[in-house]
Amino acid sequence: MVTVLYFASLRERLDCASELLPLPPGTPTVADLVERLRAREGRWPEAFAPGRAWRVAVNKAMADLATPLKPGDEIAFFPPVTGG
Amino acid sequence: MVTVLYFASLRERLDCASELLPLPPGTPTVADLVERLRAREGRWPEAFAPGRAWRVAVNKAMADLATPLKPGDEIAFFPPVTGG
Amino acid sequence: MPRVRVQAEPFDAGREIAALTAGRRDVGAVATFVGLVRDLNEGSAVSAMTLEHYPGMTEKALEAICDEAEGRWDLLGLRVIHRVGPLAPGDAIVLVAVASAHRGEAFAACEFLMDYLKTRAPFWKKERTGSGERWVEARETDEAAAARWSGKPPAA
Amino acid sequence: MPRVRVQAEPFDAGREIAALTAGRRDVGAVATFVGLVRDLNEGSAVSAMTLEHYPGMTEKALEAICDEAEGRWDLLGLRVIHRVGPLAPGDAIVLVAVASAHRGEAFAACEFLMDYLKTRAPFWKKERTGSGERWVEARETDEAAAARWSGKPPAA
Repeated sequence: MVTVLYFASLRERLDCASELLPLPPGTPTVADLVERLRAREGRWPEAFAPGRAWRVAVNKAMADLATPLKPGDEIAFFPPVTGG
Repeated sequence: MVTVLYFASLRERLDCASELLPLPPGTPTVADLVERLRAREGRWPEAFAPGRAWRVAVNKAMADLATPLKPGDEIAFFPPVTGG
Repeated sequence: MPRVRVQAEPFDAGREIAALTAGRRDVGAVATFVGLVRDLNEGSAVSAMTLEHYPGMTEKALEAICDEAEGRWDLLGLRVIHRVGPLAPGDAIVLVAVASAHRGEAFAACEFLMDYLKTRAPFWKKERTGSGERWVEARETDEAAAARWSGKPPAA
Repeated sequence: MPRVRVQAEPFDAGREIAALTAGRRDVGAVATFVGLVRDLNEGSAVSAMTLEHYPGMTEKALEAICDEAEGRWDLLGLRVIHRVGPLAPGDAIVLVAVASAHRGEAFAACEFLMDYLKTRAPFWKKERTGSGERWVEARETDEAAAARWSGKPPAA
């Protein structure tokens, strides 16, 4: 299992702050997880559509589609940052 | 007459903070005044020797050798500035 | 005092500058930046703002940005403070302060820290305007500002 | 508060920053620089410093530098404070603070003001070291820093 977090506009659009998910089989990456999220009903496919601007962090470090995942990881999806 | 001021290392080297001087005749400029100072005894020629770094202000605005002088002007000579 | 703080409370810029120089005689320059909430953004009047962040990652990201600045320039101290939660126009959001021997390094590191913070630290602004709440969009000019530092040798 | 002050007394950087933003909601950025006396200069230990200036011209030169900054960038306020008289290592010498809507302008104007102040305002530093007193020499790097701004269009 992995923990998946959503922040800011992404959290609001998906109406989900966090969830526990089983890892995709094999040697999964962020891309595999995103594919699974896109397969959901409702706003999920649109939120993760190709070309849509979102960022991903794995265990609190910036990551990308190729980043490998392992049990216990914390994966966070969020829009481009706007602090400062 | 004009007032002539000297600051910082120039004041110390010349042992003079300020003096009143008659204006050189004609349509005098800073260059004419400097020529007169260079003609003095002691450390004056060396302090105003060509190639020596000094600055001049006329009536509290930066000036140069070509700046014209008139009665009542305040002329200041000083080394390159080092504040900040 | 820790180098990085994420807090709801206001900060005192003067106290942070004083803390960077207290008891020291080797600091010749302190460059400081304070960012504030404006009452106007993208042409709309802003009446309130909320800063969301990613607890845990925020501190880690800011520490990494500080490490990078300290690797690029000879710094004698730095502070990054970012507020979270509800804020109003006129409130300070962020402080970056950098102490160094000379001003070139202090200015460069301060500007670098702000540029990186704006593009790499997980904060998100939500504004309240006359037509409701809206998430602030990331600006391309901020990405461009951060890109200036890529592969560039230390200035000063 | 006047834009420019030349004084023997210490200043409070936090108070100056607060004064630039007090009651305002249009300021998004305040960039501040504080310069301090270091205990080491050109390889010699410095035990004390005296700042001489040209009363009357100093204020006029600083006002002219401020006018030039305000002509180059959209600023919402600025402060230049320079101390004169005897100072010790660790003491603050100079403060420049600039308020603007956006950070690019605030940083650029703050750095510009320092570069111009260092080459155009009539201050002279005299240091006391182990081998007596000496006048600080002007640095070519300061001239080069000021020359960066010649004929350059406003940044940001």
